[in-house]
Amino acid sequence: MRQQKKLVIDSIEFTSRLFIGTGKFASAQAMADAVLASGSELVTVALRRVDLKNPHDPMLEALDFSKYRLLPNTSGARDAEEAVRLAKLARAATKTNWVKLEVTPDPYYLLPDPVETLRAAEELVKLGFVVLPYINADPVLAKRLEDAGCATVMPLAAPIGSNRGLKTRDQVAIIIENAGVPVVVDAGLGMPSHAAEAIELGADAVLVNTAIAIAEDPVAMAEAFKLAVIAAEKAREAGPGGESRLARASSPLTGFLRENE
Amino acid sequence: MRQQKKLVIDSIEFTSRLFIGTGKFASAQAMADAVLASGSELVTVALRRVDLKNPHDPMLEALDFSKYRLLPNTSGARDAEEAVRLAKLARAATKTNWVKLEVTPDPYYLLPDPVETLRAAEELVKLGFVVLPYINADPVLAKRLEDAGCATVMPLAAPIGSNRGLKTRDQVAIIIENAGVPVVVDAGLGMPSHAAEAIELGADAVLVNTAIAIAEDPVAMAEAFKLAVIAAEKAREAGPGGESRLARASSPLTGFLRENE
Amino acid sequence: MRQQKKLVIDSIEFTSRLFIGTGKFASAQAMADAVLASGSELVTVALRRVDLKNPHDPMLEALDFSKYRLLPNTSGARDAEEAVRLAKLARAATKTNWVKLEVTPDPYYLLPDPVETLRAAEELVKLGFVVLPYINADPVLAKRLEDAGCATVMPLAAPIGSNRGLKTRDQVAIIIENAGVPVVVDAGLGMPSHAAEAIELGADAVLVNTAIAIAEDPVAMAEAFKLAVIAAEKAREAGPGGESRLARASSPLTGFLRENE
Amino acid sequence: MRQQKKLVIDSIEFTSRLFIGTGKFASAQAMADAVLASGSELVTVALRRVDLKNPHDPMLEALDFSKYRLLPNTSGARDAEEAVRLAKLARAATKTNWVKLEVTPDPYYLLPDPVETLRAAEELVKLGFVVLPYINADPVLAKRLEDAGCATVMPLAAPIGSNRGLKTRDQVAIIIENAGVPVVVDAGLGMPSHAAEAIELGADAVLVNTAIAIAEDPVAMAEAFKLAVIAAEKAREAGPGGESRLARASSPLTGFLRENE
Amino acid sequence: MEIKVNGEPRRIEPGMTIVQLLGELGLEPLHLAIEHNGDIVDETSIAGIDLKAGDTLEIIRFVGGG
Amino acid sequence: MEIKVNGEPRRIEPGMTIVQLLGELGLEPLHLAIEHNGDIVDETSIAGIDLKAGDTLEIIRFVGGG
Amino acid sequence: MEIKVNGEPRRIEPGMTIVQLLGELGLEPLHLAIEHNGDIVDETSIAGIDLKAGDTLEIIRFVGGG
Amino acid sequence: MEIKVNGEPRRIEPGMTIVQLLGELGLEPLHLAIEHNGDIVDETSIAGIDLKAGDTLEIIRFVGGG
Repeated sequence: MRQQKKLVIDSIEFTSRLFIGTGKFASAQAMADAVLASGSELVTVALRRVDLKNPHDPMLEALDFSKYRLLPNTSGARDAEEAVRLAKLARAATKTNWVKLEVTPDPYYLLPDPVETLRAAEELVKLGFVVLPYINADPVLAKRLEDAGCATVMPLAAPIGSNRGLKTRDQVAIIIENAGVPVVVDAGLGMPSHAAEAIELGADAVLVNTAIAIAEDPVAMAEAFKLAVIAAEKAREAGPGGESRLARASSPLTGFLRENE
Repeated sequence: MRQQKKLVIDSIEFTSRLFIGTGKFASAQAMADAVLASGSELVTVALRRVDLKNPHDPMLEALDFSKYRLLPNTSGARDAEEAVRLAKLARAATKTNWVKLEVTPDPYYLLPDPVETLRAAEELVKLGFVVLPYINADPVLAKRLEDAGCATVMPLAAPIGSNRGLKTRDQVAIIIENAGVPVVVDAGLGMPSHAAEAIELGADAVLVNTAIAIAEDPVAMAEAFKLAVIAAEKAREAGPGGESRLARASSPLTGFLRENE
Repeated sequence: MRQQKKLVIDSIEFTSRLFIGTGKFASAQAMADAVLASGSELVTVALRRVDLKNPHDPMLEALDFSKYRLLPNTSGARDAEEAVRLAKLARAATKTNWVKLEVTPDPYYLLPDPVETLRAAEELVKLGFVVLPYINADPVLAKRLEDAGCATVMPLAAPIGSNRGLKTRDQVAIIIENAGVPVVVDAGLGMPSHAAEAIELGADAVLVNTAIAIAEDPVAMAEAFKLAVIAAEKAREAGPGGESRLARASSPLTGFLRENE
Repeated sequence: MRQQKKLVIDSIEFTSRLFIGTGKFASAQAMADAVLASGSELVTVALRRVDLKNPHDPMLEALDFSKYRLLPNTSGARDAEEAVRLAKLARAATKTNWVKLEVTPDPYYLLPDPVETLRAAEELVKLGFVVLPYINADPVLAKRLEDAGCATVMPLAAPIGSNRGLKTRDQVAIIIENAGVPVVVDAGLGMPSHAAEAIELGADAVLVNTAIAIAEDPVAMAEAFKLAVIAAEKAREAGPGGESRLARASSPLTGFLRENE
Repeated sequence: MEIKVNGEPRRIEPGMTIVQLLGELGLEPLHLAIEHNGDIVDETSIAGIDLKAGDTLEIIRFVGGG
Repeated sequence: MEIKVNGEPRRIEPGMTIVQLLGELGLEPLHLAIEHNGDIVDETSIAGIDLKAGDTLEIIRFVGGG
Repeated sequence: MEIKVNGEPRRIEPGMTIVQLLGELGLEPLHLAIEHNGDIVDETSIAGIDLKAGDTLEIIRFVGGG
Repeated sequence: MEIKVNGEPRRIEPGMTIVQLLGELGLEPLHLAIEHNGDIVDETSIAGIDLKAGDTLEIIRFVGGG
């Protein structure tokens, strides 16, 4: 496991290894409270047309942008051109050149397109964006995106919002082993133990949205993920003892029992 | 999942759902520091003959017994008679009538004997002990021990000290579903994500020793388990949203992209 | 893995490592056809009161008893006494002293009681029965039943009829490693790959009922399990090469590609 | 699961759903015997320079090409251009326009490059090849290759030669659900139960090489895989009954036991 | 007189034997297990047993099971 | 004259600027992305742009997303 | 006279008590479990017990364990 | 004159054809792939090709592979 004490993306250092998505919350306030409870320093956002009949924007009022770095995504893009267009709009709306690159042509599983994602990444890097691509757990694609200048790779654990956990464990382990940029496990992490497993495996961070947003108590769930990620980071830095097939006694053998027989 | 807000064993309430074993630490001080860091209120101990040539006992000095409830085990017992004898010695040495009942005839995997464990449990309950039996993940045995008056059941996740994780998940889930006493998952939990998985599944507590004791930094590992257990407890109380097979979009569909085409 | 070329129970040699349960078929004929297709030499049966208003017995006519050894079970027994009574009735009705010992007090998961099962086994062995006990995947209990004179042990893969597969893999592997009698994996094997996994792991045989009985085409499913069990037996005897973490090229490196560069 | 009775690739119908790789056998004869035993109708081959000092070719003599369709691979190619060059050489040497497209820049895990694979596939389809691409378990890439005119998709179960089994189960299930061309699970299937699992899941075929080639008895292992694949195909066509969480009794409840109490 | 057969009361002729009852019921002793007042009746002894008022009989057969 | 704003036709005063339109719509340019006939309009240049008949405007903001 | 302590033979003064022996061994009864000829000796009764030749003593303490 | 065959320099008779070279090497064209200066040589055209100094030949066959 790479011993990386600090998480640094594009020379920005993050204390928290938990990134939060802001979609699907019951209210802007619930979202803001959960984000605060998560201790996250990076939140993802999406783009949408202003509703001219109701231009009021509760999100802007709810979230204290001085506390968080925004990571706008290109959700909805089905090819590289759409992704680049969305990235430009995102930059104009959020005033950041960071972008979570999502190219997901399939509407049922919302899985990413590796070819369009690489094409868009190359273009966006040229345009000066800091690109964080959402990808399938594909070690070779991850390496190519790194070589193309992406700031991280974000392999999926399971389909977006499925809460199924780290179903791609073997492939993610290879990505981590080869990566020269931070690996952020994204999508499908449904419980704190899932997030902890990813970090224990060596992931640099995790991104969670649905599991927190649809919980009955999003604030409590956000705290839960926060603690689990810290726990896993501590554990991997504590030098785990590793597995064994046989038992290893945790108590001394109590010899006197049978000696007098 | 049973919504049990508080963990109560024999009318003693515990704030922490993490129990710690004190074996295999490099030193008594390392053990004491790790126990403190774990936030645990219950520590297990074993019995051994006093070494007459060197009667000094570092453990007594290291650990502040006002902070922790002792849970002596019957480690080394190979049948019910040996277990009962050890339990009596344990009570005399520790001044507590609580006992972690272990009957493990097999020296390689240290797995418990269900029949001897039940026999010993019935005898010890008669003798006024508060019995916490270590068992295989056997739902019917768990129920019988509960009926015999045991204060908890402690099914194993994997062989003692193996750090393999919750390999008995399906059976433990049934034990939890049926149990009328607290279920403490014991043995084999090697990383914080393993402990979190057990608590998320509905276990009332977990007992960890080897994973902490053999870590390069036991104190950090103890903190890691502490946080993971708290995280999992928060998560299950937060009302998780459950898994889905298909994706659930976490961003709004960005319709405007294609509308003007 | 123990290299056991032949499966021998109570000095009876079996060619097929697949045992079939005869319950839950749509008709006696469907059952008989499936049993024939399975190639099994051992079929389990249960006991029931004769219906005095309709004493006709289709099963007797459908199945050619010269082809199969009967293994009556004690299904329905909730303690040792009931199991022994059923075993005696079974012996009288089937004219065999073999019995599949089932003691399952829990009506929801039909899981076996380890203590009652051992008590009944000891009694039945005294009474001259050849005892094949259905048990939880408990290595120590398996050893005690072997020591009590049981002819096999039959650990469960998952709850009866659940079709969930070998959920107890780690524990079954230990049972196989320690066993001096044949290990028959029983209950919960839902697909041929599950049965193959158990045999590959080293199990001496598998017992399947529900997966075949409730399939749309029981005969085809019976053939499927037959082939899968033979496949797994062949594979483990073929000396598998074992797993590796890294890839092992299956084609020669085509060096000429870049030599002329 | 798609009910596909017959496996047809490029209008060629295959009776066997098992494809065999011919690499890494101890001898050409051992290879030929194993291929014969496997019942396979399609064997993969690689390319190599003729050794001018020893032009003798044992493989040609060992294998009866009238029995098998050859599927030459582009093993060793690190980008699309190399793959296309190898495909042309393969066509000239084997007189078939079928090609197993492999583009694997990473020498440790031999994992495929999705972008170069698609580029090469598009070019090879233009050149009149029947393209069977080896890919990571990436549902969107699989769909794009299908749209590009590939005859199949061949997602990996685990790294080539690792014998680790179907580690990509969730992703492969999605590929199968979406695919309009046959899905051949390739790489990493180490035991018959692994191959059976893939076919039961709905895969149209599996390709196996290392597990057979490095077994102590390759012929027996080939037979084992042959039977397991047939078993799994029969099972999925037999209409499996599906899993349940609770038990489903396979014996009638023996009511008389307690009626007279 | 009245006995109990498989949990149901049944009137039979005084002095009837188990074998006769089975015949009346159209049952072949082979492949059956018979419990008379809680004791298994084996094939050899069955002939000699008469039924008395209040006797309890269980007539069991095997059926499909797992 | 008529233009298209977020996909909807809209009549505006001839010579109206984007900034004026935003004002009429009650929108603060900050935190908005504006696409004028397919080109992003940045804050510096927005002031100088007049609207012409048939122009297409997209007014985008960011919202919650994952 | 000779007794056995923790499996080792040991010569002691005739009439020595368990408490005296513990003192000689430098042991504090608190936190110890003492088994005298197979029976647990509790704190209250310990004072009254004399040692006889051939007695067996087990002096046990708790240590780290899981 | 000298050409390169499978990466190795080789002296051959001026005017030798590929077919003649294969004969000299004891190779049957069938089941071989031949690349002449980077271009595949198919069976029909092979007869007409003469070798020139500095030519590069790749003679490939298929072997066991996965």
